[in-house]
Amino acid sequence: MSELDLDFMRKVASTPRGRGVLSCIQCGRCSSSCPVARLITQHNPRRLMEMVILGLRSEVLPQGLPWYCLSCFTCLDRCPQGGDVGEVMFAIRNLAVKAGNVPAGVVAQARSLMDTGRVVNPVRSILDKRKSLGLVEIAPTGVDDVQKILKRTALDKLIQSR
Amino acid sequence: MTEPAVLVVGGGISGIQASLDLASRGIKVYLVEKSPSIGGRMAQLDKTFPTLDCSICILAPKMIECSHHPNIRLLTYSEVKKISGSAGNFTVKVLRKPRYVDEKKCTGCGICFEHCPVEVPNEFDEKLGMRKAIYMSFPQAVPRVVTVDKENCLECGLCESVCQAEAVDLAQKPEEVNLKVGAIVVAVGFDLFDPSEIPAYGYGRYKNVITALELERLLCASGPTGGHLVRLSDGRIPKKIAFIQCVGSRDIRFGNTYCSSICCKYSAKDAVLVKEHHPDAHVCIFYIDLRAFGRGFQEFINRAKSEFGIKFIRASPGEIIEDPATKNLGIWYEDTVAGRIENLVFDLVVLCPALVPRTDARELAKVFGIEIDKYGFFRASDNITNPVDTTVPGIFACGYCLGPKTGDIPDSIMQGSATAARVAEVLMEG
Amino acid sequence: MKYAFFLGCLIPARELSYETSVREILPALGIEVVDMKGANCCAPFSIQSLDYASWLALAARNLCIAEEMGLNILTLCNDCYESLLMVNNTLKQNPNLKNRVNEILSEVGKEFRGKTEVKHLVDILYEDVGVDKIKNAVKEPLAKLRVATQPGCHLTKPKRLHLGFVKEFGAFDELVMATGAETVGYDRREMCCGGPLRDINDELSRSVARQKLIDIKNADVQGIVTVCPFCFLQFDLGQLEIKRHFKEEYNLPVLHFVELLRMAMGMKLRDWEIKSHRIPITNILKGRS
Amino acid sequence: MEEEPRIGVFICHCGVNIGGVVNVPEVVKYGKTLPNVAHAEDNLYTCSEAGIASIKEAIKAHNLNRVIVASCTPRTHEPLFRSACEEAGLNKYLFEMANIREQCSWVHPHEPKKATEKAKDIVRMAAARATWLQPLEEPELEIKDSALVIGAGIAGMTAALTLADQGFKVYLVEKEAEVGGNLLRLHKLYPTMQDTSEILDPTVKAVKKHKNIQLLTSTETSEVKGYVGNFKVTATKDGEEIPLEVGIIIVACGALNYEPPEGLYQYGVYDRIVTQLEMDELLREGKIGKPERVVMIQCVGARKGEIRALGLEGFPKSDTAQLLAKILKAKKEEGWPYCSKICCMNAIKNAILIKNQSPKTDVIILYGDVRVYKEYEDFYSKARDLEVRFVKHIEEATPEITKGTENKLIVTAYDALSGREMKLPCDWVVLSTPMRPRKGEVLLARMLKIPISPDGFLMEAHLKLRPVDTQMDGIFLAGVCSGPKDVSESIISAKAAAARASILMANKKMRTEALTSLVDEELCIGCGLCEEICPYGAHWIEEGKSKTVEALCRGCGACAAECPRRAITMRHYTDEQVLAQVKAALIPEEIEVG
Repeated sequence: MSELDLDFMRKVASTPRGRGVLSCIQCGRCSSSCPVARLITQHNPRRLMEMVILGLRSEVLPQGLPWYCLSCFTCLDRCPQGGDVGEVMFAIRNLAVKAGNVPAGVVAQARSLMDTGRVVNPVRSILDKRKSLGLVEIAPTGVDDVQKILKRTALDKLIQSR
Repeated sequence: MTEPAVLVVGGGISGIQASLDLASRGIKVYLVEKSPSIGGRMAQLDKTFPTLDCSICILAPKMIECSHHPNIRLLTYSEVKKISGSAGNFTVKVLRKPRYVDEKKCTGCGICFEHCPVEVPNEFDEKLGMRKAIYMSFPQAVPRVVTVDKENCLECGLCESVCQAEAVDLAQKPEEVNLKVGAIVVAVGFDLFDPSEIPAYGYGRYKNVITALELERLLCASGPTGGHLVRLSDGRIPKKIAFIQCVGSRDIRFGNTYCSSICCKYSAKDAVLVKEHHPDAHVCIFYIDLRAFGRGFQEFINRAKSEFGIKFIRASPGEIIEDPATKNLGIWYEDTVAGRIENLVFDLVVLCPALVPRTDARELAKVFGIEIDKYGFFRASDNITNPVDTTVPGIFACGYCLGPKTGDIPDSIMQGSATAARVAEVLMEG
Repeated sequence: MKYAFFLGCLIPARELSYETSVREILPALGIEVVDMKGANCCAPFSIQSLDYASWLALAARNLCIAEEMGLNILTLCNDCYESLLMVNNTLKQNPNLKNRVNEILSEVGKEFRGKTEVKHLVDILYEDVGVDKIKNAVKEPLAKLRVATQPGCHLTKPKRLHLGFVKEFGAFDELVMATGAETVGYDRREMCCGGPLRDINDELSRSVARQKLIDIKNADVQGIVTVCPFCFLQFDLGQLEIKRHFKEEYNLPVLHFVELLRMAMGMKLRDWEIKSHRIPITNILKGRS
Repeated sequence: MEEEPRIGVFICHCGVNIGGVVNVPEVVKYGKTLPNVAHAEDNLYTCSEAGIASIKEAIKAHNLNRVIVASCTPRTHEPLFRSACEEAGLNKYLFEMANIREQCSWVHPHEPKKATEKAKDIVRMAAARATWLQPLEEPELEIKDSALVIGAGIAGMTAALTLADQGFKVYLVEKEAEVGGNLLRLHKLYPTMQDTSEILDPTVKAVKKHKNIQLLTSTETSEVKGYVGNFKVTATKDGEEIPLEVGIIIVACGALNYEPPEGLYQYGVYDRIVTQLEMDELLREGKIGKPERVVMIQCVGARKGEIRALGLEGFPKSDTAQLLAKILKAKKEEGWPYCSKICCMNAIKNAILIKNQSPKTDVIILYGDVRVYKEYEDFYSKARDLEVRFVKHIEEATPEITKGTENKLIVTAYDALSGREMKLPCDWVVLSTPMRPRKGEVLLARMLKIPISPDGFLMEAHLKLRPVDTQMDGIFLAGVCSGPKDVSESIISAKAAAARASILMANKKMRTEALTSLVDEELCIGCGLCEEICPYGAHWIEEGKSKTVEALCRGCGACAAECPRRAITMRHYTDEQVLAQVKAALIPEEIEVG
C-alpha cells in the first residue's frame, strides 16, 4: 500500500531472531543503554524498532543503519519487555544482506571462512612460532564441509558475487 | 447454622473499611493484623493524590473508630495459622505473637522507649529512621500500646522498671485464639519490588537512589527527618530530583508484566509535594506511558506541568551512574519524543517500584485454600462479575492483595465495602 | 574433568600467550582437554549477520564433533561461546529448527543430537573447579595489583536468552580476586569493547574501545584483565590504533586472565609471552618474573 | 445559664504540623488565662488514643462542661472528639473545635511568631463561643427498609440484587424500555472477550424474577421529596404517577458515549468513520468486511486543552521541531478534560476482534499514552503479538482525514517517536471517544440535592474516603454516573453502594445533626422567604408560619440570614455564639464572661 506497510514488520517478526520487535513499547531503555548510540546519532536501536514497526523498509535496509550495532546485547539485557533488540538486529541484518547491503569486512570474513574454515588465519611468523613451541598445527579445517553447508544455504553465491 | 461473625485479615485501609461497614451493619468482626498497629500502607504515606489530604490525618479517625467500635475486636500483632470448615462455618486458629507488654495495662505513654538503650531501624519508616527495641511504630498507632522486639531486646529490664502501669511482661508467651466465623475477608495488601534486582539503577549501591515509599517517609512531617527532604548521603537539600517509572513493573524479566496502576499518579503528587518543600527544585518524571486515568488525575497532571513546572520526559532510563565524589547521579536516558540520548545529573533519584504480592502471599493462600493468579496475587473467582470473591465460597478479598485492580485508595475502599456487601449476603443466606 | 577443546580462530592465530597459558594451568587444576579435530569457525557476528540457517548449521557442525567425542565443549573466546551456546540451546528447544539444520548437516554426514553442553572457561573455573580450589592453587598471590576487569559481553549477556535473567557478573571478579589482585569498579563496566565491528566499521569499533579506556583510566588502575580475545585485541592493539587516530595515550597494560592466574599459581611468563603484549606489562610484572 | 462554664482547652502539636511553627506551650499558657477556662494542656497528637484518653480524664478530673480542641479540621476530626466528650458523659454539642493547622500553621510556615499570636486569637475566639454553647439533642429518624435504585444498567441491577438478596425491598427504575444500559450496545468484554450477554442475561433474569425487586421500565424519576429514611419519590410511567416510599436511594443513572460533533475528524462527513462503540456494533454484525487497514485514533474529545508531555526544550535539535511549529497552530478541538480510562482497552479489544476476523488487516492505533493499567498490560502485549501496530502520534497535530483514491480514507498524522509525517490510506477510521456525563443528570442531581463535580459527573462525598457516598445522607452513587469505569469496576462500586446503603436500612434508625434552624413563631410573619431560599426544601409555610423539617435541614443558615424579622436562629450557631466569637476576634479586651 504505502511506505507504512505492515509487511516489513511482519517479515522481521516472522524470522526466528526478529520476533522481539513485536514486544517493543518504545520505552528507550535500549537506546539509552547502547554504547554506540551514545557515540553517533545515526544509530538508535529504539528508533530502528519504531522504523520497522512503521514499515520503513527502504529507509532501514539499504543504508548503514543495520550495521552500527555491536551485538553487545546490552539492550537485550535491559529490555523490560524481553524484546531482545540485539537479536532483532540480526534479523534486520539478514534482510539487509538479502537486499544486497553487506559491508566489505563481513564479506571478507565470510570468504576467509569459505576458503579456510576460519575467519582469522595465522601469519607465517605465528605458524613458525607455533611449530617451535610444539603447539597444535593450525591449518585450514573442515573446508569441504563448510563449503557444502554454504552451498546448501546458498550463501556461497552471495559471497562469490562480491 | 451460620456463624454471625466475620474474620477480616489485614488492617490496611481496605480491611478497615470492610470491618467498619460490617460492624456498623451489626455484624461481629475480628480484625487480625500481622504488625503491631493497624493502618497499613496508607499510614506510611505523607499525602494522598489528587486532593493532597494528609494521609494519616484522614486515616487516623477510621483507625480509632475500629478500636472503639463495640462490634470490632482488634487482634493486632497476630497471624492466622489455620482455617477449617466452610462458608457460614469457619473455625480459625489465630496466633497472637507475644508483645511482651500487657495490652490492657499499657497506656502508650512512651516512657519505656525513652529509656530503652537499643536503637534499631524502624520498619515503618522504611528503615530510614530509628526506633527502640521497645517501640510504637508511629505516633498514631492503634492500638496505642508498645511492643518489645525480642530479636533486638537486651532484656536489661529498664523498660520494666520505668513503666508505672507495670505493663511490661518479658515472660509473655504466644497465645492461640480459636474463632468461629461465618465468612472471611482477606485484605493483606502488597509489598514493593526490590529495585536492587535491576543493577543498572544502583539501588542499594547508591545512597541517593531511593524508592517512592522511602520518599513518602522523608516528606512526612512525622517521618525520620521531620518532614525535611534531604539526601541520605550528605543531608544536603536536593535541588534536582528525578522520578523513574516502571521499575520492575511492565517488566517481563521479573514476571511483573502488569502495570502497577498508581505510580504515575503518586509520582505527580510527590513531585508537587517536593516543589512545595523546595520551590526552586527541578523535578523530572521519566515515564513510558503517562497513566493518569480516573477522576481528576489528568487535570492534576496538567496542573503539575503548568503550575508547578514539573517536567515529564517520555523515557525509561537505561542506567544510573554515581559520581563517587559528589554522590550525584547521572541518568542515561533517551527523550523518545525529542529522539535524543542524554545524560542528566540529579541530586536525588526516586525509583517507583512495582507493587508485588506480599512475600508470604503464597503460604497465606495455602492457609486459606484460595488460588493465586499468575503474578502471585489472590485470584478473584471472576474478575468481571465476582471481583471480590476468591475461589473459595465464603472467603472474600479486597485491596491490593487482589492485584493492581486500579489500585488506589478509593478503589481499595470500594472493594472493602463491596466485600462487606458480599459477606452480608452470605450471612443472610445461612 | 574432561572437555572437548574449542580453540577458535583468533587465539591460535594472534594470541598464543593465551593458548600457552591455558594449556599450562588446566592440568594443574585437574582439567583435561582434547582438541576438536576438524572443527570450523564458530560462526561469529559476521556470519550470523549474513544468514540465519548458515549460522545454525556451521555452529551445529562443531557441536556434532563434540557429541561424537562424547564430551562437553570448553571455549576460551566469548564469541565462540556465544555462538555455540545460543545454537546449542536454540536447537535443543526448537525441534523444527533442529530438523531443518540436520537436513543441511546430512550433506556433510553429521547429525545434531543435542548431547553436548557448551561451557566457557570462566564458567568451568567458577562452577566446576570453584573459587576455593583456585585460591589453594595460588602460590604467589598478586597482592597490591589494582585491575579493571572486562569479562566481555558475550560471556555474560546471551545467557539471559537461554539461562534466564542474569545479574551482573560477580563470578569473573571473584576469580580475579582469587589471584590476590584487587578488582576496581568503573563506569559502564558492562559496556562492549567494540570488538564485533573490528574490520567491519573500524572507526566506530575504535571509538567504543576508546570510551572504555577513558572510563577505565578514570578508575586509576594498573591494568586491564580480559577473558575474551576480542576485548584483549581492542584494548591492547587498540591502544596503539587510538594513539594513531586520536593522539591519545592510555598506557594501560592488558592481561589475559589466564596469564594472571598462571603467574599467581607460580608459573612464570616466558620472555616471548611478555613481549607479545603491545602495551608493556613489565610494571605489573615487577618482582613477579 | 444554669451552670458556670468550665472550659477545657486541648492544643495539638500534630507532630510538627502545628508544633513546628506555632509555640504550642505558649498558647496553652495563654489559654489558661482566658475567662471560663478551667484547664488547658497540649498533646503531641490529640487524635491519638492517648489524646482522646486525656480529654476524657480531664473532663472528669476538672469536671469540665465545655471542651475545645485546637488542632486541625472539623471535617475529619470533629466526630472523633465529640464522641470522646460523649463517652465522658458530656453532650457532644458542648464541644468546639479551633483550626490552628489549615488556618494557621500550614499557611504561615515562615512566620512562627505571628502564627503563634494568630493561634491565640483563634483559641480565644473558640473559648468565647464555647461559653455560649448549649447541649442539644439530635433528632432520631426512622429508616424505611426499602430502596430506590435509579437506572437499570449493570451497576443499578447489581446494586438492586445485592440489596434484594439481603432481604430489602428494592424499586428499580429504568427510563428506557429495556434494562441493561450501555452494555446493550457492547459486543464483547475485555479482557476475557466473552459476549456481553454472558454477563448481562443472567443479571437481567435474576433481577426480573427476584421477589424483592420491583422493576419499573420506561419510567422516569420525576420527583424526590423527603429525606434519609423517608424519601417520597414520584416515578412517572407513560403519564401515570407512581408514588414510592423508600429509605435510601442509589443513583446509577450511568453515562453516555461522547458522540463527536459532525465534522470533527470528518465524523458524519465521510462514510466509514465511526466511534469505538459503533465499531463494536459493526463487529457484532460482522459488517466491516476484510479491510486492508483500519486506523484508530485515541483521546478524541478527551484530555483536551492540556499541555501534553512533550520535552519541548528538546525540540530545536530534533526532526520533530519543524513539525511542532505547524502543530502548535493546530486548532483546539472541543471535548472533555479528563481521561476516560477505558478507551485504550476498548480500542485494543476491537483491534483484536478485527485481527481475529481478518488477520491480514493492518490495524494501527494512534495513541498519546497507552493507558492499559493493571493486568490489561498483558492485553496490550497480546495485541502486539497479533501485529496490531501502536504509534504514538503528536496529539497537538490533530490528525487530518481526507478522501483518497479507490475509495480510501487517508489519515495524515505525525509519529512522535521518529518525528515524521505519516499518510495512512485506510478503509475505516475509528474514533475512541470518552464517556461523558448525561445531560439529564443535572436535573436529577438538583432533585436529589447532590453536587456535580467540575468534570460534569456526580460528586462523591469525599474523593478518597467516601467514593460511593454523597453529601446527602441516604443517597449513594453506583457505576459510571460518578466517572468512567469498566464493567468490573462498576460492579464493585455497585456492591459498595449497596453495602453502605444496607447499613442504614439494617439499623432501621439514625440520628442527624442537631445543627438545624429554629423558627420563633412569635416573630415569624410567614413571608415565605425562607421557603424560597432553602436549597434543601426544609422550610415551608403552614398556617402563616414557617415550619422546619429538621431531618432535611443541613444547617446552612441561608434562611436565618434571609429572614427579615430575624425570626430564625440556627441551633449551635446562635447569634450570641457567633457574635461572642466576632467580638473576641475584634476587641479581645472585652470578652464577655457568660
